[in-house]
Amino acid sequence: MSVSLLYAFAGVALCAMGGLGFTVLEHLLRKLLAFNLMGSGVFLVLVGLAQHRGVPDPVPQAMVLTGIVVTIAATALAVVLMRRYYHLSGQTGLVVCEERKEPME
Amino acid sequence: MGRLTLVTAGMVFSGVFAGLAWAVWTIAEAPVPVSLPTLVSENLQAAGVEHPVTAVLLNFRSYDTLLEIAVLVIAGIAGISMSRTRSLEDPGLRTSDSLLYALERWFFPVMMLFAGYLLWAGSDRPGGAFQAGSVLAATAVLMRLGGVPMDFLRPGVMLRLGLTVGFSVFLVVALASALDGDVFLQYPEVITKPLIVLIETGLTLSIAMVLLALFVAAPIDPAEELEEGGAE
Amino acid sequence: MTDWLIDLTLVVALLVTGAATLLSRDLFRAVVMFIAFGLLMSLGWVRLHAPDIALAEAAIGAGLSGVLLLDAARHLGEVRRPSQRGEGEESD
Amino acid sequence: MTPWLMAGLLFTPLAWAVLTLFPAFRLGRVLTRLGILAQFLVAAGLWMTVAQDGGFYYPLGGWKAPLGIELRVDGLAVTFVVLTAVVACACGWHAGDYLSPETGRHRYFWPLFWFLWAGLNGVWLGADLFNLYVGLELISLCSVGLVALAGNVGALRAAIRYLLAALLGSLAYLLGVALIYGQFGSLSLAGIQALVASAESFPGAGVGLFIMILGLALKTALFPLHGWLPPAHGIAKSPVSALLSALVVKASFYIAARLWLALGEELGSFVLAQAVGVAGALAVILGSWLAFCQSRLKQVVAYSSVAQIGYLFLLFPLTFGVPDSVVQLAQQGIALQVISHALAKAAMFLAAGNLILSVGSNRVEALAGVSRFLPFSLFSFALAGVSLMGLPPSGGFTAKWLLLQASLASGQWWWLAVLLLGGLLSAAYVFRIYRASFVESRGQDQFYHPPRVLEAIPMMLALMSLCLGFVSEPVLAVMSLPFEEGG
Amino acid sequence: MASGALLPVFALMTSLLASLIIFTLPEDRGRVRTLVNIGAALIKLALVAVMIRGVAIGQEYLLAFDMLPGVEFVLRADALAMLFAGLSALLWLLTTIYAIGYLEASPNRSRFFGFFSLCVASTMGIALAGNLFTFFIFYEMLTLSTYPLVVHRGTPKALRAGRNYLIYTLTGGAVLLLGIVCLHGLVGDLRFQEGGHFAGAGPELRGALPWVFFLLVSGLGVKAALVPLHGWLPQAMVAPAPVSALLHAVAVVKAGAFGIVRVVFEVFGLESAQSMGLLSVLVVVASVTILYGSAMALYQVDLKRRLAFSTISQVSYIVLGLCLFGPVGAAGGLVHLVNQGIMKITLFFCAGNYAETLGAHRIDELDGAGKRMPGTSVAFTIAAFGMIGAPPLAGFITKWMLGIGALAEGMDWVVGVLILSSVLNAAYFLPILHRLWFRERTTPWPKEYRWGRLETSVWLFWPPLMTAVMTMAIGVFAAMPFSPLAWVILIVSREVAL
Repeated sequence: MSVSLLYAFAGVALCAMGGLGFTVLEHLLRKLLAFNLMGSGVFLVLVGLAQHRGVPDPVPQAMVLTGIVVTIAATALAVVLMRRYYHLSGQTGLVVCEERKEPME
Repeated sequence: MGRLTLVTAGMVFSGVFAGLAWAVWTIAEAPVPVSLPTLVSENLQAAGVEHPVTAVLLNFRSYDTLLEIAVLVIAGIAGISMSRTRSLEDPGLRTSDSLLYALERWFFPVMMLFAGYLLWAGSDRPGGAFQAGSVLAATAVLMRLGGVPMDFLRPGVMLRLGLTVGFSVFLVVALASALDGDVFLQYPEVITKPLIVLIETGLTLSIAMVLLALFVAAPIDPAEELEEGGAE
Repeated sequence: MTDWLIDLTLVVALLVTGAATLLSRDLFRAVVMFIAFGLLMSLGWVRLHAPDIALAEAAIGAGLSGVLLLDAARHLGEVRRPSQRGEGEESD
Repeated sequence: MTPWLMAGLLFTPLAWAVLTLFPAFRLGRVLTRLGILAQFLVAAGLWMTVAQDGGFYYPLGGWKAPLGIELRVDGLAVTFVVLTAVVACACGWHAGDYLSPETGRHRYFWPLFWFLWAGLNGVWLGADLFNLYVGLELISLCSVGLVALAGNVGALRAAIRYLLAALLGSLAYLLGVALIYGQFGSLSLAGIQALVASAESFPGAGVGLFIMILGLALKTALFPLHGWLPPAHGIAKSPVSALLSALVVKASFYIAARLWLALGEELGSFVLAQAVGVAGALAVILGSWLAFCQSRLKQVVAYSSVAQIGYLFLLFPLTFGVPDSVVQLAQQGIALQVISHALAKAAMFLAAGNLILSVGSNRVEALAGVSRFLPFSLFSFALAGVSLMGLPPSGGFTAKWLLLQASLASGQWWWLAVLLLGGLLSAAYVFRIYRASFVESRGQDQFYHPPRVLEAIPMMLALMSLCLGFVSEPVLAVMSLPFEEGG
Repeated sequence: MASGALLPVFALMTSLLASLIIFTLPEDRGRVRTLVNIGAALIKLALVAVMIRGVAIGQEYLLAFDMLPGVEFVLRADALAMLFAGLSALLWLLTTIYAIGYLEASPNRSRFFGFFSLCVASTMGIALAGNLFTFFIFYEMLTLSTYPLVVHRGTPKALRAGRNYLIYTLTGGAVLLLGIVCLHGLVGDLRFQEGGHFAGAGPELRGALPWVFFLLVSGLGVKAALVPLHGWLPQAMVAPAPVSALLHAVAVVKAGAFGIVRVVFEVFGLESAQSMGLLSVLVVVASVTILYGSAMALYQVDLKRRLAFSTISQVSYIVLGLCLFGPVGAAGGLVHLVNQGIMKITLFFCAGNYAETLGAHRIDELDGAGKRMPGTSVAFTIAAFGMIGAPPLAGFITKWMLGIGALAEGMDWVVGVLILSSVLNAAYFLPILHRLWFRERTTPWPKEYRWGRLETSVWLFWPPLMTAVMTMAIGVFAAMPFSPLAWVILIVSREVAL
């Protein structure tokens, strides 16, 4: 067991935590936070597992860099959509408040 | 969300954790048949840059990076397509926070310098377009929170040019490299390094621009004009 | 041994901040915890011999997305009374 | 010749995406139509090249796998490239007349459309696990942006739901990639396939494969992970819905299928294969049932996608632990199903868009009298329906035939029931639409008549899906072309 | 590919093209539509006539290509195909003429005639299909193209009937498909072949084949309206009269019966089907259907419904003939394919005339119609007597052959069935005739139209008379060359090798 593997396990834990949060939490922004945690977890697994023999591996590192950029792009887009959605509907969740809505038409 | 659902989800994800941990453990025990780090260091000479991560990003696996920048540009486009189209600049936002205002004096120039350094360092040391771009973007966001006017954020030609400059440069290089019959993205050997630096510069600008555009594209004031949007 | 201690502490800190991000009742607080998490991640990347990622994580993970999410958290407060607008079918 | 074709395929869409970002909607339309023609020719050219000379690997940047990224240009991939060209052509052309140029944000349809096309081509040709991840993300973000273009609350909610589901799916996929990379140290699918074949067992990588398939199933909207699809496909503008249903969901399925066919035999298990198949069967039956219950036209079509996607996942049980001849049958059946569903569903969504445009409502009951005054739009919808029901001579029928044969030959007779029942259930929801349109309620023609182009495009797609059955044999022949050594 | 391969394709294409042209015609181009309709029908008739001549002298018309690896699309004109093709080409012409008159003023004519032609194209395909796969393609196409005809009127009743029609036929189609796939899985792609394929089938096949047979026949039995799969047929009566005529006489019901003929004769082979004990089950089903249909017809007050139940009963004569396991019986069954078609189409034309001209739908509204519409009523009477089996009309030929065939094979009880059914036929037809000719009209007609000199419109007047004349001619000239009976004997001699 090497140090890198420790991080890989931490990554696994983060994945599970993030996944749990992603499914259970209702507030969209919290879902997004959970998603980011999960993303970090996956990146840790990716690098930690690949480097568990102690040799730094530039390929997964480059992959994680790419992954981080993709994640931030997605996060930023999600924030734009969510704020727009909130702006138009006043909702912060996808299902939460639908019962409270006045009957339409 | 009922308690039952919560418990079920908790159990499911404990299971996920256990399964994944077991998988990681078994994988760590087995030998790895292919060693990419060795391959990378063997070919580093031909890659044109000394830093292996940059070599992977911009040479060995440059197609990934190209598509990744495309993802960024898409997010930017989707973001500005959602924004109120008149202007991305929101005067109502400017805070008169004295701390930020003070920061502006010395913090921003330093950050700019730092971004430039990161970009330049990328070829032989840790650093590169992503880091530089995100530092630049972060700085700009802070500047904007600090109330610095940014006219170039109008959704006009300038903004779009900024969004796509890095991507376009990358694309042109990719195409040009094939002109003399080579495969795509295969840089001519002599000018590999300048090309990579050129791409990186473009990317830095674009990354910063996209992130900034996405930051300001979100509708700012929830109180205003609720009627706007849906009905067209 | 010291290495192990450092790494263990870091990992525990990571998990704790991560959990705090998910569990904290206040949204703003959650985002702050997330920024802290990003900074710790950045340290973690240094420990994994990945300085490039560490830099990117510090700039993007902690800095940029932190600001982005903070700003969003400020505006996406509580559920507002929904507007009268219909769900909207395809409007064409 | 080949390099230029590859250039056309991979980079023209990207270049066009940048170009169309600048002009306003109308000029963007002109540009796009030019580009569409070029792309179509390029795709057809590549298809012919491959049909003549066989497939090859294309190393990008001159770096071969595992160090670099290779593209796998084989019969299956080029067939899908051509399929994409056909469907994207139709949808792009349709969108040019369908979307209103007056709405400001519609101009962004063009760059997103082109990026989507580029991403799809990337995925069909991809042979590198991480490259596929980036391609998937590209497609997802484009699709979300396109859904959100509709602009109202419902569309935003659908877009957010879609985005979250897509991101979760991609992350699961990436996690699987991490595990597989940890196990084999390589990202090239062909390389891993070769490694897997060596006698050892790789339980860890098996978990990786499982997670990847799970994530991809979420992105493909396999029952019960389908919740995000109907709102997104139902509320988006019709050309967008057509693109999403016809192509985008297929991209993630395509990756899952390629993974399974390459690694499934060694890394998968019988239980996993059957479980995926059962989920697919449930999707077929419940998806059709839900489609039958919808009151809005596009929701019917969207739920029908859920059902049709279910068929695709029968690939998993039908290719695990069975003789090669059966694998071949199942593979061909699924490929035909993908193609015919893509054509038919695109036709159906475009026709549904025309119908909605004409009657001014999304409700099924509003179609009364349509068969009298708008027979043409209805007819394209009907012909597409024939393919969805799996009735001859459509491509859906030949696909179903092959799948029936495969399930018989594999001894897994229980899928027979699913295939036959699914056909009947889809007839139920398709005929519900016709039935509504045959109701004679209004005395005179009060409908808006869309321009001829809008009506002609879905008709052509529907006819293609209908006639696919007759040319199934040559299409399948190209798909199963062997690889040219080296390349 | 010689011209021989193209003739079947042309025969298919005439109606397919006609349907496409008609679909694109605007509603008000009535003349062009009529021209296209009748022109295509005539061309098709000519093509079929050429092929019949060719087949008689032993020429081969074959088109085949692979649709899927190992699965062929085959169009082939053989004697059996020509029997059905000739019937449908002839009756299409008459029905088209009739339908033009019938729908003169009603809306949606383009749609109607488009699907009408499509329907005939499918029938032609069913006739010419050279293997079960191809047969299935056209069989399902027929289902789809008849649905719009059944729901043509768009009333809730029509829509309901359409729904039931679909439920029955699509389920039947699925079962048939399953049977075909199973058969394909067992023995591969099989072209139809005189004498069948399983004369020397080994025991391993003999275990599975009965199940396949069961699947195939129950799939086909839905369209052939074998009891208990007949439920859709009486309901489909809401369709306009020409549609009912077509459905009963040539298209749907006959497609099912024809399919059973193909399966028994040319897939399994009469002898192997018999030796596997498959036919003895079928003969019971057919007998039950004959008696049930006749009995139910007695209770119907609506004229078209009575005719519908009569169809259920009459079509099973065809099946019954096959199951008698003898050349004579088989010939009787096959010839009924034509006879029943011509007689039944006459009856439906007449029923349509009564409805269109007098507004009379129920049997008790027909009092005295013979005086008002003598031409139509004469036609109706001839056809009805034909159905009962009175010599020398068409129906007599059938019953005679069937009876002789049954006696020859020692199945005497079948003769009982035939006699009983004839009595029932008489019981439900004679009261109608009585009302037509021997009752005085006391009340005005429910809804009367007048068309100048003739008792009804020209388009409606001639077709039933022509088919009535044919009913007589078939019976009287049964021994002539190219009469249906002579043709059927040619077929049977090729199938069973006398």
